[in-house]
Amino acid sequence: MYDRYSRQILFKQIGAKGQAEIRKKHVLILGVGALGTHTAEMLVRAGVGKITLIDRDYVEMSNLQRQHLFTEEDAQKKWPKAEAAKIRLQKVNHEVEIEAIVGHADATMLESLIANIDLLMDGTDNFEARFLLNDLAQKYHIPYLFGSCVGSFGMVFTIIPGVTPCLQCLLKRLPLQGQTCDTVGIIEPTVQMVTAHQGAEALKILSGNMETIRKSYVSFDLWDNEYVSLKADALKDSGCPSCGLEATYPYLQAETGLKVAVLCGRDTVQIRPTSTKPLPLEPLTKRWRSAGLEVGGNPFLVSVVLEGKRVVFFQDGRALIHGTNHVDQARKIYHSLIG
Amino acid sequence: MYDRYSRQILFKQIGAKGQAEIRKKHVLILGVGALGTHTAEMLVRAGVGKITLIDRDYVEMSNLQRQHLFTEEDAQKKWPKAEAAKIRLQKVNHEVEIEAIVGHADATMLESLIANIDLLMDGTDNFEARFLLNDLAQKYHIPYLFGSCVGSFGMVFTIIPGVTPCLQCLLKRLPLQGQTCDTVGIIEPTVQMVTAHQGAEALKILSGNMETIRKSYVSFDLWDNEYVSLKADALKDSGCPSCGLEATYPYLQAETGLKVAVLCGRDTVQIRPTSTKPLPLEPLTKRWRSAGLEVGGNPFLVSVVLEGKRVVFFQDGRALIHGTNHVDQARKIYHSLIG
Amino acid sequence: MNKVLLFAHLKEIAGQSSLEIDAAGQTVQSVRDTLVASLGNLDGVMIAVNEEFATDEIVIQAGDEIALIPPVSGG
Amino acid sequence: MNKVLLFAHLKEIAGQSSLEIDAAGQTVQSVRDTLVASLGNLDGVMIAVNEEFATDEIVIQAGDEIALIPPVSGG
Repeated sequence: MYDRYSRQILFKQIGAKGQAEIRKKHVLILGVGALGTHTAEMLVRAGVGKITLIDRDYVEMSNLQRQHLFTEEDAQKKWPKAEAAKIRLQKVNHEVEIEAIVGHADATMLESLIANIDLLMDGTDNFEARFLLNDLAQKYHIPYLFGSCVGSFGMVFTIIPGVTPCLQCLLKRLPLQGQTCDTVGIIEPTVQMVTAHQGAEALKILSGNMETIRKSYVSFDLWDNEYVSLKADALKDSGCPSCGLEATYPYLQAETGLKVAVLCGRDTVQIRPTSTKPLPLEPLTKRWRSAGLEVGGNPFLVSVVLEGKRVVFFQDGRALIHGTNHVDQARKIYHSLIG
Repeated sequence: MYDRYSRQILFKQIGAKGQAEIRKKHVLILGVGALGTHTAEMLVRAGVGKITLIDRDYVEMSNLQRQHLFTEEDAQKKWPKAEAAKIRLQKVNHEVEIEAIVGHADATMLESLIANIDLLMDGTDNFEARFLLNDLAQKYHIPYLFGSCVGSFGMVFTIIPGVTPCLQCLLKRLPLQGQTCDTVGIIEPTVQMVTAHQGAEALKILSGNMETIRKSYVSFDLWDNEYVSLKADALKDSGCPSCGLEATYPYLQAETGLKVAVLCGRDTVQIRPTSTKPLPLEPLTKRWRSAGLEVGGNPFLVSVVLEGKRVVFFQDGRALIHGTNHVDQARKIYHSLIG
Repeated sequence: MNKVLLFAHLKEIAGQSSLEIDAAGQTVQSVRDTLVASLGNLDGVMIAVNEEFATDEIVIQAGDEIALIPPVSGG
Repeated sequence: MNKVLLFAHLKEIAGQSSLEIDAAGQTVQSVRDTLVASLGNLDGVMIAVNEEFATDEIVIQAGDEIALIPPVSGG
């Protein structure tokens, strides 16, 4: 009874057999923000074998209101989210293997990681990443737990390749995002409500209880006391490009070119070179300092202020240009610094 | 936009005005186990003014599977839960005042703390404590957020004195507890599901949004994909001893005698003297060491093994006798050690 | 006929998640007394009729959906 | 008549949490096209009829409850 997983083993639908299964499993969590920190903590406490955490961002003060695992010190140091989460999680459970990846997840990166992954968890904040996860799930026959939320409103759906409709079946195309964290905010209980559902589904899948998988799509509003559970079978589309008979996995197709993206809810533009050769952070830091610019950072990134905009460069060559939504202005600042 | 509460202020039902209200409020959380750690973290991240955490227990390895805030080090050191939670929470948000009380909460203690409390949160694991909170809520006109769970099953109800039925109206008497954490276990997502509801209700109450309070009693089973929302108005009883016209608050009546209790799900007996004069831990430690007993501890408690049973004494005179459910055996060991 | 939804340990006792009974014309108290035979002690178990908690004297109609909600003590 | 439940920002646009329309005999696609006038762009908004997602060609019956579920991107 003093075993650390005793209360989970006592839950008879898991039991010692289910716990042994959970210990063998490897879960990939894309996005270590509000959803990702909550589900990562649950899985690590539950004693999963290994988790891979991927996030391109670092911790900021405005994250702390809803993103577990992070402290004020993490925000002060601008620690990358995946690394900050890993440090905390290893203190919670050193038995779980934790792989932290600081970087932008594209198809190439994810396909290189996919071997031996048992479950894909949605911790993302945009539908481009979700459609990528969805295609990955279908191509490699791995369950994918979709979840999203803003304000007091959220939704969750369990996607089992070959069994349930996929995200493409449900949404048909990348939806216009009317509401973002930036425009309508979010409260932390909404996050917990999504991750409670994602977490229970994860434990079912990892422990081998596929027969109790939730078949319906849940949508709720905690502020307005609404909860609906909607059957989704009718939307399964045999002509779906992601899960249909002639699936082409469109979001896994090769990408080219410099990637520039306005980040949802951040007043920030991200710029990412096609080739991901490591940036020489130290020489750049010296050059900018000697040019009289305000420069800070840590082993993972460099922060520099130019024209009143704060720019953060990561080792993998990505840059975040804060304080703007203008792609061209961002490009200009980027090129001014990197050459 | 870089304010730490910016995403909560953007949620328009809270806004800057609601956030200012939240900052003024003082919440009492009784029990810092699974439910209490989750709600405490939410409130601290949300920027509540002050929280008071009360728990009589210390951290053990078997807690880590579902109790947030705690680490392996906390369990190794047997750190008291309220103190361990406080240390972590202050790293998350130093702006929130956190009062940690290590001790058994009885009517006398709770009535001495009640001044200026705006909300009572249920983090307890037994109905005796819940009926005490319920009476306290009614006598002092303070909202009380009831929540409980085992396995994958949980329930939550918002109790507003003068408006909703109270726990006594709903249950009539202390229920027989057929299922405990010890007999059927628990999974962490069940906890999150309860605290997602408790947390949203707390934010409504603290920010002054009483009109959107959840009126119905929610009961759910995450494993079996069930969620019901039940109207409870019909159970409000004008003859109720806790909230009726002639309320006597039976659970706040004076108590006497040595308190001995078998702890739910712990294989442990708690013994508590009526007078709570502090135990002289240092001299006791020396005496037991010199008697050849295995003694450990920290500034808050002493742990000693006798007849194969581990006994933990707290400063306030309480003792936990582990490895037994027999009250008489526990008393005997207790008296053998204390005299 | 009336469907009776079961929760928590009551499901295990019954071996299924719901029962079918004919309770038309009976009070909630009478239904409780009847179900004790198959489900064991129902002290403290709350009874809802058509998604609304019902006092013991309420009379069940044909087709009403009944739910048994046991309190649990964990936390 | 048909009740239309609204979620997320659609509630704000409508100023209420549900609408009453008469959609009997219309397809889901036709209801979507009609509601665009009052609710704005409904691309990606999923439509459920009687708690079940419906494809565009499904025909609404009198009394069917319709729900509009917009996807949101946060996380």
